[in-house]
Amino acid sequence: MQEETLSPPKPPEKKDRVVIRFAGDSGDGMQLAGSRFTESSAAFGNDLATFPDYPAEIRAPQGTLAGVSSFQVHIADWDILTHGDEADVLVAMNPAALKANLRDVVAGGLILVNEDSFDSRNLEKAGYDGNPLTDGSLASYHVMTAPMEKLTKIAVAETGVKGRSVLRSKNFFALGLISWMFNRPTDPIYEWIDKKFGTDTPVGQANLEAFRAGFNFGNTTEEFHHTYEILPAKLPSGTYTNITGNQALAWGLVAAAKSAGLTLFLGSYPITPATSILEEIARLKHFGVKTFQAEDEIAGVGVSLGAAFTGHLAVTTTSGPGVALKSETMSLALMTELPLILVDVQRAGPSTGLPTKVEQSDLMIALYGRHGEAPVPVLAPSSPSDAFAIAMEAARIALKYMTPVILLSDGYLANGAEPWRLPDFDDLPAISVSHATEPNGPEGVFYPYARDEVTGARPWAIPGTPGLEHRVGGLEKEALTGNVSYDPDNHEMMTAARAAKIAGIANDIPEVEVYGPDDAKLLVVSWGSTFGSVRAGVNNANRDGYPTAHVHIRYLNPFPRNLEEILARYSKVLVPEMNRGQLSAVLRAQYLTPTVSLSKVQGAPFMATEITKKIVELLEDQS
Amino acid sequence: MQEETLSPPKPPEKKDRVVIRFAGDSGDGMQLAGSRFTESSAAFGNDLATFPDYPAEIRAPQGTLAGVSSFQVHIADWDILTHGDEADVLVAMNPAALKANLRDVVAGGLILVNEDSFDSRNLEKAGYDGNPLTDGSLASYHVMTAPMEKLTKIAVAETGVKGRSVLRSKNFFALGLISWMFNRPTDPIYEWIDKKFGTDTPVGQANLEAFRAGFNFGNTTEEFHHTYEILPAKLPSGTYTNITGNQALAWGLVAAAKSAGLTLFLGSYPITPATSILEEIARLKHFGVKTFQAEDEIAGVGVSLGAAFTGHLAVTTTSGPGVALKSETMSLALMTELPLILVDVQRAGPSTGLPTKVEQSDLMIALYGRHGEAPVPVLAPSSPSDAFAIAMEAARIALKYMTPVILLSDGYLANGAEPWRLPDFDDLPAISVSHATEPNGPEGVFYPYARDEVTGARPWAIPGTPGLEHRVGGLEKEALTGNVSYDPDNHEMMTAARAAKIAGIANDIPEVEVYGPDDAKLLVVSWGSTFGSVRAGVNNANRDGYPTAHVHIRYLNPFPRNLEEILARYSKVLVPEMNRGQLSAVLRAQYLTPTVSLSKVQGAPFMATEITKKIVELLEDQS
Amino acid sequence: MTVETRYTRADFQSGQEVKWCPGCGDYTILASVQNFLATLEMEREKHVFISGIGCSSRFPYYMNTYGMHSIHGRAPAIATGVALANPELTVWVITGDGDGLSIGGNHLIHALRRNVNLKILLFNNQIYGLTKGQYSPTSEPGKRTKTSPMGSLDYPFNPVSLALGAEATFVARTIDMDRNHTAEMLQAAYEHHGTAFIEIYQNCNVFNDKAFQLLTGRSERDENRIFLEDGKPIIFGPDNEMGVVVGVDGAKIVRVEDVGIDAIQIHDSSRPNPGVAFALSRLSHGPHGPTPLGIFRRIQRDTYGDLMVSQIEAAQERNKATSITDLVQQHGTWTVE
Amino acid sequence: MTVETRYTRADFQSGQEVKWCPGCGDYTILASVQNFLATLEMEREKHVFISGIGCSSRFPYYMNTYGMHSIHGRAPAIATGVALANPELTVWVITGDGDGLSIGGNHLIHALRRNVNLKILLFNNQIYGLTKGQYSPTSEPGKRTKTSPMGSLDYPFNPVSLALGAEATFVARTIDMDRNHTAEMLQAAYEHHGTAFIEIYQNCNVFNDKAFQLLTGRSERDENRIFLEDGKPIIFGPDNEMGVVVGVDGAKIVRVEDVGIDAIQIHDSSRPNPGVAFALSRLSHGPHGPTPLGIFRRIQRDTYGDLMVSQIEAAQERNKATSITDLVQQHGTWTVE
Ligand SMILES: Cc1ncc(C[n+]2csc(CCOP(=O)(O)OP(=O)(O)O)c2C)c(N)n1
Ligand SMILES: Cc1ncc(C[n+]2csc(CCOP(=O)(O)OP(=O)(O)O)c2C)c(N)n1
Ligand code: SF4
Ligand code: SF4
Ligand SMILES: [Mg+2]
Ligand SMILES: [Mg+2]
Repeated sequence: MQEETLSPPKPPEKKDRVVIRFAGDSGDGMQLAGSRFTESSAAFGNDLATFPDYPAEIRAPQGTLAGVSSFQVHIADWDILTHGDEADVLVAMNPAALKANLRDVVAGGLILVNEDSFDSRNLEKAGYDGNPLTDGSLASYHVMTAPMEKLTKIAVAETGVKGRSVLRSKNFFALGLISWMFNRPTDPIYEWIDKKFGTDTPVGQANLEAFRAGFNFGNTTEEFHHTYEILPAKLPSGTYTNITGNQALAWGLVAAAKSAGLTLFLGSYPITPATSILEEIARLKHFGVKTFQAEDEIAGVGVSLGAAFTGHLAVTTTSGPGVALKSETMSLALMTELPLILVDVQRAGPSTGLPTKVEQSDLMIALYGRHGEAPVPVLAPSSPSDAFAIAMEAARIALKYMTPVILLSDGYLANGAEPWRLPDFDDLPAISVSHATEPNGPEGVFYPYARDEVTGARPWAIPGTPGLEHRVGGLEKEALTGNVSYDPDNHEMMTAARAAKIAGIANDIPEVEVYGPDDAKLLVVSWGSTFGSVRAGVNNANRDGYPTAHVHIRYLNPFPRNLEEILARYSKVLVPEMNRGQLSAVLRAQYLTPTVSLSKVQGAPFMATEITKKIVELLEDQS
Repeated sequence: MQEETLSPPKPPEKKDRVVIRFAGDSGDGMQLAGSRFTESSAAFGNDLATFPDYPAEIRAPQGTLAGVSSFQVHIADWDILTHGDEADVLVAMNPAALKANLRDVVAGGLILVNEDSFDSRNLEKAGYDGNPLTDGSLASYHVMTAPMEKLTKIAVAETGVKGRSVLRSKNFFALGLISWMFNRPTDPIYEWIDKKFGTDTPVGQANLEAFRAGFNFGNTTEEFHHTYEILPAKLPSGTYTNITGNQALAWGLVAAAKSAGLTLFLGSYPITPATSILEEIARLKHFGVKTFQAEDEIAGVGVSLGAAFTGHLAVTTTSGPGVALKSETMSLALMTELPLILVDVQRAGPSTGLPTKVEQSDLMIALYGRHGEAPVPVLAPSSPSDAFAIAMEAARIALKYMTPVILLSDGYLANGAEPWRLPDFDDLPAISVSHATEPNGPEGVFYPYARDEVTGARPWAIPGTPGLEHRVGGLEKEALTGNVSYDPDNHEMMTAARAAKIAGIANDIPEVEVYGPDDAKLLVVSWGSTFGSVRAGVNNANRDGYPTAHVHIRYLNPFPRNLEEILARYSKVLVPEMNRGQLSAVLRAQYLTPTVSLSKVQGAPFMATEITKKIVELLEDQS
Repeated sequence: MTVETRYTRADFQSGQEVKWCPGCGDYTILASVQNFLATLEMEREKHVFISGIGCSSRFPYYMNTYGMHSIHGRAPAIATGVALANPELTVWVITGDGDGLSIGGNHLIHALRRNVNLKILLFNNQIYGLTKGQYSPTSEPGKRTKTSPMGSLDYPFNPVSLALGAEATFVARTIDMDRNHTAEMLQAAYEHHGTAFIEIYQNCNVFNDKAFQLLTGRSERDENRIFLEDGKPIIFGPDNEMGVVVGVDGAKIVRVEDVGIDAIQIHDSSRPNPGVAFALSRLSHGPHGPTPLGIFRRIQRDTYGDLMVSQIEAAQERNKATSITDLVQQHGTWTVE
Repeated sequence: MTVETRYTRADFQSGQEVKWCPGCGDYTILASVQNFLATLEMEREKHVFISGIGCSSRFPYYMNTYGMHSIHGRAPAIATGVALANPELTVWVITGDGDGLSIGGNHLIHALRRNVNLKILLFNNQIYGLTKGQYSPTSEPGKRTKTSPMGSLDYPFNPVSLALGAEATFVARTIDMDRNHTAEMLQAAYEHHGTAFIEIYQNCNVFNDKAFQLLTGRSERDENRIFLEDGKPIIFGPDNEMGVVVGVDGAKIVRVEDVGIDAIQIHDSSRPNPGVAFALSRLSHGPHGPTPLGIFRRIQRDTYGDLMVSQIEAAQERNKATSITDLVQQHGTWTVE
């Protein structure tokens, strides 16, 4: 601590939004620093959106590009939609973190560097020829450096933490410094450290001291006059929690089971980025939920199908490779007409692809990845908190229509957090389910394939119910009896009945709403986690004088019933997707709409500016 | 034998085509009777097409509808395209066979019945209340009966065949009778019996005697004056063999391997109706081929991928459920850019569906059934013999472009036979392949992901080659080096490169040819085994004054490069498919063509009349 | 016994036509199972039969109980879901040597180690019946079939050894033609709390006829059936002249008179260590000579289902805050006015 | 030996950055394998490493040989294709307890029974490392992980027992930290013609640290490592005071002085009957006490690949008509003028 440099801080610069990215080696604790910063911002009343970005699943060697881990948080005083395109502030704990993230920093942005790590060894590992801190290559940024390691060492000297562990606390140093710069409350951090480590343990004390040192370093060092203030967000009044998509999805499933009066059963096999749904639900045994970590994905969906047959609300969670493996069993679920939810938290493919990166490229396999004529409903949440509602909706449809349902989330939603204004949980949509208890045919006969006149669903008679004994299976079923039938007309009729049942769901879901001005010539259609960036991009376009409408689709099969009519209203339809145009192709096939696809396949979400740019380009193109 | 009824036969009625269906219990040997009849017709020089139709895979109880097995043959004196829509002649060995097949007999058609089987037990098993032979319900047909069992018993009395085996020969009795009616040569039958059983064995003798008895019964029984003569077909001159689709496919793969100078490797798991490809190739070990019956479909494609990595021409064969299971490994083949052919002999789905029945409903899973952006070439043969050429073409593309390829056959093609005019096997298209042997980068470096400038293919360096050691895998690859890369731009670039490679194949395949008159307003687009019925339907329409064009697509991804331009020429485009409009949807998405789908999902091929009817309907509809 | 049973065989017949080939061993097993279930007090609606694909897997269609004819190889997984969803049910898995040991091998061994409460009946006819006669993972080496015209190159599994290697708690073997023995094994499996695995030799008279001739033929069977009976010395043969000893070199067949009756192994299926059961399983590899029939192993171990229930109960005991509001509250909330 | 070897370890290093956590046991195994390969005459380009997915499965990237980092669980199948396509190659399979025993269990047991010429190294860290610490099929019951917060309910496999039950011809176990023993096992596997299966205990210091402490800790290891050495009595302990006997009740650990050295089992991995090997595998179930290390079983049986080659050769000997024209001719043709 250098007492002699003490000088009064400059008045804070007011900003209504700022995007901060913490980046360092995967061992540097950046996720922790980022999420603590997020929590204290939330406590302060800001609106926020986050985007954690891990390296490959495996721990990469320290100091390399492959090992860089980052956490971005967008904080604002108004309702925000994305985690932010470019970072206003980058905290770079080492040269690799700087190199990997520099391209995302706005010109003129602030870069806060841990100078101790810029030695020749680390520079070389990051692939730098020279030292960017000194070679002038960062001229267009505002660079500040702090000897974070040195100061952390000093700060924790008295705490009893020794050896290599000493430097573990440097993320708290960085967190302290940034907290000071952004006027964050320190109490939430202190409390968390206390709860997590206890302030009387060496580790707890070390983190506390490092945090304080960082905070004070900002406060006391002349260089760090550059502080910001972000006012509390003007979020609508209400109670909030901060939630990731996977968490919200897990809770939505639990809520759906409660609402339906069923036991939740989750059969799954771990896979990034879906695993944390299983982990979250496994913690909730006091809710009576059952989780089963299967030997593989096929068994995961298989046990769930067995549980569905036996009357539970059955779910299986996975990502792309697992969707491929579950295809055959999904087809059986479809033929046996049992309710079953498959959650696909999409990641970048094909094959193992980029397992920790985001993509929306499983739409086609969700719609068409089964042999034979095998339609299933497909739903996608638009934000982390929407995953709660979509999970409930998937359950409602599966149970009401006796059908497997695919829920397409993605890695961005799954790990990204946002403040969620809590609904009234006592007033959630009721899901009514009844297991058959009585014969439904003449003379006490039970017809397992008799269909409800409205929904087309067959009755759900579960093992243990006297008098309704019956067999289901994967061979074509005779209408009504469900017996095996090789009759040609029956097969055609049943194929049509299965298709009609799914198509009919269009009458039971909300119409889509058009956002934007009435005079818009261009319509942007999006789905899934791109909602925030697309909406922001559309807002920008409208602000800049390009009237643009936006429709966001949460139901991908069947489509909302008013979609066709809406598409027909616009001369241009832009479909931005993190794939090579999958929804775009489906819209063309279904409605013959001449869509324009905007594709991004970089394992990273859209930036709002990319959307705006394309809108402008299309609207200026008079051809 | 009733000598006293001898009377001179009436002069045979001349016909240019006839469709005969042999139907009986699955134990009755109908497939055998049908195929022997086919062979002797082929020997006689008729053109022909066949359609065997088995019951479910399992032996059903004798005499029931579920157990009915049939074999239809269409013989003609001119080039025919289908196995025939409706049967002119039905041989019904029992009441169930009559009941199951009656709907397919033309009004006024001939029904030849084994009267001995029409007892009350069998009638009841078939679900008849009365006896159709006597209750007048067959009034609109020409019904003839023969006491086939009684006469067979008598015929074989001296042969030493005993007990239940006696009646086994009754199919030969029926065959003899039909052979007489249609003036078939008897020698091919005698020869076959001799070769198969020896004429000195009891079984051989029994079959021979039963056949003679049937033939003579026709010759001698007054009632059987009704004989037909079909002149030899005016097939183009050449050497012919009679071949099923699965056989042709097997041979095409063997020929492709020979042509490429590679060892053929087939890893597979039995599944109807694909199994006989494995069985056929397993017989051909003297060709140096390797076959491997794996523990499941995933292993089947896995061993093949390993063989592909090691330099073999690798193939895996299956049907719908297996395609689903192989999806994840196909995605790996795509990422590792290795040549691998997946043959899908389609059957009726979804799930286990109708495993012995035909359908074309795997087009979507072939095109889109992989997670991520994962395009692969898809090809489909149009007839049994075309399967030979398509198999060679699939191999050429896989090897030239270093890509997995899907070959979509179907159960109708697979088991149906037709005369195949043999190509000059010494003059088959050459497939040139070279395994990399030298480094392709600077300073002796080997770049496994350097791309050929024209094809976009990467080099195929196989284990054992010194100096080219390298690793492949399912994670995204860095261009050139093939190292793992998490770089966002690289991922986008590689995704595009993989897509461009497949799209580029359009420049290396023939354009489609338009069949039909220049003034046609309507275009029919078909794919796969419907070729024959569709072409016949189109011919009928043109004959009846409805000018109609026809395009048959053998390359489903990428489409032939002139397809778009052709589609644009017609005001109406009809797409008949044995599914609910899959190709139709793809054409709409790709070209925004307002196609009309004609769908049949009955586990049975189209009839030409169904096509014609739809054409007429569309052309008469002026709306 | 003179207890009135509540059911007859007919109560377990579904009325669907049975569609196996005439003479197939599956008929015999179907009858044995139906007869056996009729002897139980257990209500009919509590039996669930889950099968995969194969001739044998058609079985559930013929049972007037709950059932699912699922997809190839996946029955143990699906049945696990059934058993965990409702512990009151008796869940039977019907599978074949192809369905259960080829494509479904993984699910089978995992069900066994987990000790889910399932009764697994594996109909071993040493062939793929439904697809018309290809060799299976239990076919003898060198077997000629259409996919192995020069003979199979595969070395077969010994299903009993495999099950024991996979930590099975109950492993038995019986044969279709011996209905009494089959009934006994069914009874024992039914009583076993945990995964019970029974290999049932089943004759496919169309594609692999007489595969079990040595064990069923009148003149051969006495020499070749080694019945394992708890507490009894393992002796066999027309005059019980043969026996089994277990020693430092595994299990061996001996003449009783050569070693004396005291040296003969006394069977005990309840040994915690599966070593002896495994040794006994190695006396035969396919029915090509003297072959043990009976219960190789039967031990108690917690079932997966019971453990699952007790964890849930413990969790519910400990944490009664089970509204979604509680969940959110514990996660942390804040309020905007 | 003074033979010049043609390679050094560096020849087998691919130059790709090794990306395991610092301190991971995988580094040690990588070094052992690279060092071992450098001692061989076999050309580098003839080694092929096929792996699935997992931390361990990253292995091929670090080997300057041919390799494929394939998909989860499928390495044994893919490697089978490699081995059958070119019998001259030495094909190594690298897998983990999740990759090889959970999702890939079926391919593993089928490779073992077929005796394909593969060297399978299963890195058993009793955890899913790559996905950040869920329990695996070898985790101890009750293990708490994020997917089993109240403890795992699964009863684990004993990989050696499972392999023996699956008809493996070569089964061994070693441990990352004992490089000499690892090298010995690699050499034996390399020499084995057929499927060689080695379970390698591997420490995951991030998610399951010290799982093998009993076998590696300075103060514990002597009491707990039971080295199996052919021709020698199976004794162990700091003073070789403990030993193993095999009898009518399986294998047991005894004090040597209690039974006398002559009663102690002499190890013989070449016994045709796997009964004793199986019994030895039951001495431990996970490294929670005295644990055998070494070769449990090593027998010769025809390999699938050799049989395949000889069938093809026999067919080619018998039928020399191998043009497509011959094929068609044999099928039968006719001519239209
Ligand atoms: C995914 C899949 N693969 C393959 C098949 C084809 N198939 C059906 S049953 C069967 C083997 C049956 O053998 P087994 O289990 O021994 O039964 P069995 O007919 O002998 O009773 C096969 C390969 C299928 N239906 N599904
Ligand atoms: C089809 C599929 N399912 C799941 C995953 C996720 N996954 C990757 S590795 C792994 C488990 C790895 O455990 P193990 O084989 O023991 O390897 P370790 O990391 O412990 O070395 C899982 C579940 C995947 N990549 N692919
Ligand atoms: S094929 Fe064999 S197993 Fe199948 S029903 Fe017929 S006899 Fe039985
Ligand atoms: S997670 Fe465990 S197994 Fe994986 S690299 Fe790290 S220490 Fe090794
Ligand atoms: Mg079988
Ligand atoms: Mg592991």
